[in-house]
Amino acid sequence: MALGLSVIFGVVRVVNFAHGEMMTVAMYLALMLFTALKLDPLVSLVPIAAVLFVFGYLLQAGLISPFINRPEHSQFMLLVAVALILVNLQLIAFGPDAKGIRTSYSFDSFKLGPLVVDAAKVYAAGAALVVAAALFAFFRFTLTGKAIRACADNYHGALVVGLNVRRLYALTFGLGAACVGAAGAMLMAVIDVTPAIGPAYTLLAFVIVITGGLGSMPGALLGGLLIGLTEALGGVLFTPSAKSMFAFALLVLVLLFRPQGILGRKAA
Amino acid sequence: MIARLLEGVPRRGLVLLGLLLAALVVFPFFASGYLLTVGFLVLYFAYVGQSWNIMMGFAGQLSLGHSLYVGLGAYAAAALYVHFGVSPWIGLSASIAFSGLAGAVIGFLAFRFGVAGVYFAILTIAFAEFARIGFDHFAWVQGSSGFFLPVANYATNDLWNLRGSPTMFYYLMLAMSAAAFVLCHALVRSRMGYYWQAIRESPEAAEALGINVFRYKMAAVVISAAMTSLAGVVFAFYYNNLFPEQIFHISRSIELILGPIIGGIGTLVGPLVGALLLTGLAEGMREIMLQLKVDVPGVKQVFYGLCLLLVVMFLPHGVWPPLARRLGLERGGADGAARADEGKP
Amino acid sequence: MDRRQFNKAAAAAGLATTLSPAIVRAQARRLKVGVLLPRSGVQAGIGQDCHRALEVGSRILADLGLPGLDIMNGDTESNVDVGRARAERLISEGAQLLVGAFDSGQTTAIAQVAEQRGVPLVINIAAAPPITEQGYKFVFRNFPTAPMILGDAFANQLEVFKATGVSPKTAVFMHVNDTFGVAMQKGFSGVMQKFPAIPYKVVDTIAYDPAARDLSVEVTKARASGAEALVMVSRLNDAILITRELVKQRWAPSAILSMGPGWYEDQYLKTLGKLGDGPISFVPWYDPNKKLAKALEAAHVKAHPEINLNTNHIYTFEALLVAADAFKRAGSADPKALADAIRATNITDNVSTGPGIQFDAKGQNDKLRNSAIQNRGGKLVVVAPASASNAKPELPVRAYDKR
Amino acid sequence: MAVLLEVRGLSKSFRGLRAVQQVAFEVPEGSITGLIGPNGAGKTTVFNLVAGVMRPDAGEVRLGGTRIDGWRPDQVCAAGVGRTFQIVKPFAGLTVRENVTVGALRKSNDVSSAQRRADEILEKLRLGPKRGMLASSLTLPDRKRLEVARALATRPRLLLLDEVMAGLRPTETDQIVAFFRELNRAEGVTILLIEHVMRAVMALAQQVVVLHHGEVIARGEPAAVVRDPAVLECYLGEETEV
Repeated sequence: MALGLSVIFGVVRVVNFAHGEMMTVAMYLALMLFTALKLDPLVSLVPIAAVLFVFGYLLQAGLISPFINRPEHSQFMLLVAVALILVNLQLIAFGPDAKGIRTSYSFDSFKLGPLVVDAAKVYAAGAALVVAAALFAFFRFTLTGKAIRACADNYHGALVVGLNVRRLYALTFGLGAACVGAAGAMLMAVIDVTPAIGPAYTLLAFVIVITGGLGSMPGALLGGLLIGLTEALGGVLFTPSAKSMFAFALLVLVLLFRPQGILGRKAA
Repeated sequence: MIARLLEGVPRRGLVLLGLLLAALVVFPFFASGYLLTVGFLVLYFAYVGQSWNIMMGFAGQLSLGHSLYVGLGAYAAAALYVHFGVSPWIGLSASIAFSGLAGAVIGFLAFRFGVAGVYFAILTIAFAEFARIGFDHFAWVQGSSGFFLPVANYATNDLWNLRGSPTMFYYLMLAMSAAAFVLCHALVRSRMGYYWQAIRESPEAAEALGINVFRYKMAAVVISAAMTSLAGVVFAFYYNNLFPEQIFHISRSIELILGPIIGGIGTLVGPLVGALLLTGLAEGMREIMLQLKVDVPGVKQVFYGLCLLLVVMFLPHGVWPPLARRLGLERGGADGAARADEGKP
Repeated sequence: MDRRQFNKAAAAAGLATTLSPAIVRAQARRLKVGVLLPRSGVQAGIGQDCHRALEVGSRILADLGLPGLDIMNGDTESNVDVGRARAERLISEGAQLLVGAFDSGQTTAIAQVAEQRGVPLVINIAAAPPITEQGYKFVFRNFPTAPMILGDAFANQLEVFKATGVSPKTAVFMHVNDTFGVAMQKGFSGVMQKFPAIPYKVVDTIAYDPAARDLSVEVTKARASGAEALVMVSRLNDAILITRELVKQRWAPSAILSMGPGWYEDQYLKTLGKLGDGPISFVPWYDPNKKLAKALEAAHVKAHPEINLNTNHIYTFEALLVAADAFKRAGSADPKALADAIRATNITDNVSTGPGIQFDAKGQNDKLRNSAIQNRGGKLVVVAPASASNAKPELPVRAYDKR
Repeated sequence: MAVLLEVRGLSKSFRGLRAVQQVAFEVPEGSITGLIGPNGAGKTTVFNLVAGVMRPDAGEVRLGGTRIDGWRPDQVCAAGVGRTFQIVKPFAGLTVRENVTVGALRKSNDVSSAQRRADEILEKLRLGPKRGMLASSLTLPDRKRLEVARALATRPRLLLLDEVMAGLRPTETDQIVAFFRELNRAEGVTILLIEHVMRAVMALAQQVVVLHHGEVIARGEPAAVVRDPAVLECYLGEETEV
């Protein structure tokens, strides 16, 4: 999830405020595939990622691309509008009630000494690692991946050497959306979905990505881990309801002392 | 003083402004309670939009956490009133102090450590969220169970304690919006206003011209925060209940900046136009849905979202600049985006 | 005296005292009721659930021979500003009475409009005590406040412990940190002192974020306290999350006692299946033995076979019942007369648990009782108070891996 | 002649790359001094060090005897240093007049007198007719002139000009050279300019400092410096505009 945001921001430099909403779309897709075809969310994440890829590609190519060179607040507005539309379309289509699915391993857990580890989460984490690895390989080893990284480094330079930046951006946004799609599907194995949960996840993804370093993929993973740990520790040591405060505190600290994130590269 | 304020404002603009003000003043005499409520909302959003605009429109600092200042202002005045019976007019100094201080802290941290652009925006969100969760655990103001102000009768308008009818609140908000408008007008044409705009356009060049960028950015944040907190005071005494979940929520921050963005960032009239359009649009949508007998929750918001989308796509500078051009008001002062290409060779 | 007789008597009384010819005309008219519910936004789920009661309810009111209600819908979008504007709009469109609005914040905003415009507001659901402490004259609440819910919860717990012979010595109290959760938490220890017979001691109190996505830490902490029983104040999503954690962490407390929503809701039962059995909820509920309750349940099941009749439906329906009954007695839609009639309400043949609907001077129905309901086999049974129950409680909760 | 700007032992590295090393030179009060050198020689870095945009790793900068190294840019400006940017940075959303007014406010009591001052300067730089235009709609030569006007509006004692003549047509160059000469003569403004257009440097500067690889390789009168073998060598293969 955070990975998707990282990819999108790192390259396209558009802050995707509709991120959480896109994720709920993916969650509903997973739900539909599960109820209709009994497809396990960890399996359905492949087609869902593909669908979200197309969605993201079209969103970027059709809507966002004229905004690339506009100021941030303009992009922000656009995505807020997109988010509003998505949430309420979901409300109309699926109703407001929380919907969940039960897989065979929903209630499994592994015992590791004193620790009880949630099976669904382990599988989801595994899937997340696979997705992350695939993404990493894509950016590192394929020609398109390299071209995208070139765009991220230098927009005008990329234009000059004749890269089709618009197409690459759309591709990137699609990829980011695909990550979100995969994340949504995985999450479906762990929690229930309602149309209104999107914004909380957008915010969480922001916190994670910025902590780890915008545009850095290992950073997104590290950020996720760190935020998870901070929240858990904050919850154990103080009152659990205030645990997100610790996540925000961490974010503030990171922003102040290392604005580019823990693993982010220094902005030129 | 007045003459200087009016200087350079085109006649037509003045006439139109006068008409608008007159219309707003007589509005309650013709409006039903419903329209009055809507009118109050318009003015409320125009006011907070104007306040936010100082930071974003003039000084170019994107804040996505302005609900922080609304909330702090609301809680400070309300708590003083409930716990000590302090009149909101005195309490608002505490509101201004707290919000200004919060703004100063955020500004200081951000500008000292060079947090800018998107990062700054996210920092402001982080602080607002921080406050939301913090206030959820702040027992003196009842935490998340909500802070209720005693509701007195509505027969008398007690301006001193801000207890009274919606009409009173409407005029209060009108006065505040008008004051904010005049203040912003004066600010933008002052030395500070020029400096802010210079910083917005290019901080490096501004520095090279001897502008202490840090100090002026701080001023923008503090002034904006303090002004916003006043809206919080009114909010508290108008609704008489405060919930951290609502008042500090990021959706409220977004709500309050939609107006100026739609209306036209960096313009004086933009926040008002934006608030008018958005509130009108929202209410109009409901009306249309009602007429069409569509009772599906969510449809209205979808259309609302679509309208927003169209505006940002086709009017990148907001509604006001092209509208001003149409009305022949381009040179409306030093404010911003719409400027005629007069004197072109 | 049954409902019909009662109403006749009431109408006759009204006629006798006022002797106004307008009444006859008024009887033929219908009352315009503006219903404000959060049907979109974050509370959309509950708002729409309440909404279900409107259609079913109207038919039952007609069967009771009460005057018809023209329902005007207003969506508060889970937002105070919108709630207030909608209330004003409904009134300007001619709403003669308001019903709403589930959320305490929105309800407070609407209550002010109602009070100021002199239009009665019958609150369906909202538990924050201050709402009826403001000296309002047009605001009525047929829903228990947080302290009332607590008091009954302890009383019913005693009944349950006695009936089952299970009496846990320790408990951990987990609550959601939102308006309702905190109100309950604050009242908890104070009210508990009034019930010295409660066998358990609270060994730890854990508050958690309403928007929490993961409650494993909280449940781990609760489990580590070593308590026998789990006392909960939660919402739906977190109730599901916590149950899942209980299963995963293989911890079955001897009793799961919930003093709020979540644990009995359809989604909970549907999502968790047999794992959802066992918890007892202490909530405003209905008396399954009452005649009107049976009628409402039957009508509801017919209209929404997949959804259990619940608090949302019952109290939204009762708000309509109060409105129609008062309208009939007042004989006119004059707001003052309506408000007076509501204040004089005395409906004994109702749905909710307790002696019936009456309002005190503050506009609060202080006679309401709560029930204890238990999840059994995917269904809900009422286990306490004994006078309004249809089953015996069963404790301890069965271990999750033995189901 | 008194020394207005004195640079001594100035050094600055970027991630190990030594951009400026032990640079020393003096700019006499009332003079016009040229700072030349091939691309990447460190000229703009020297400017940024003087103007306070960057903090030197070592060395000192004195203005009229006062150390100003390490000061913030706005403080340096307040001390009397005006500068232009090689890559122009106009306030794009403001009009030409407002751009200059921002600078003029530095030494004006109120906005209207600043505006009057701005108008005067714009007239001199032949931007008067364009003062109502948005800075973003100006052509590049006009933007360069706007940079100069803005810097001048702060009433500097020392004006740092960073390639303001690049891209100008020869007639335009002559005009602006005349303008600077007049400015220097009539108002006594000291000028330090970075310039590639050698014709302008030869015409304007009384002394020239040549930088190469971050080091000063020659100093002196323009005519002498261009004959210096070291200078000729470093310019070999470079695009010279002599």
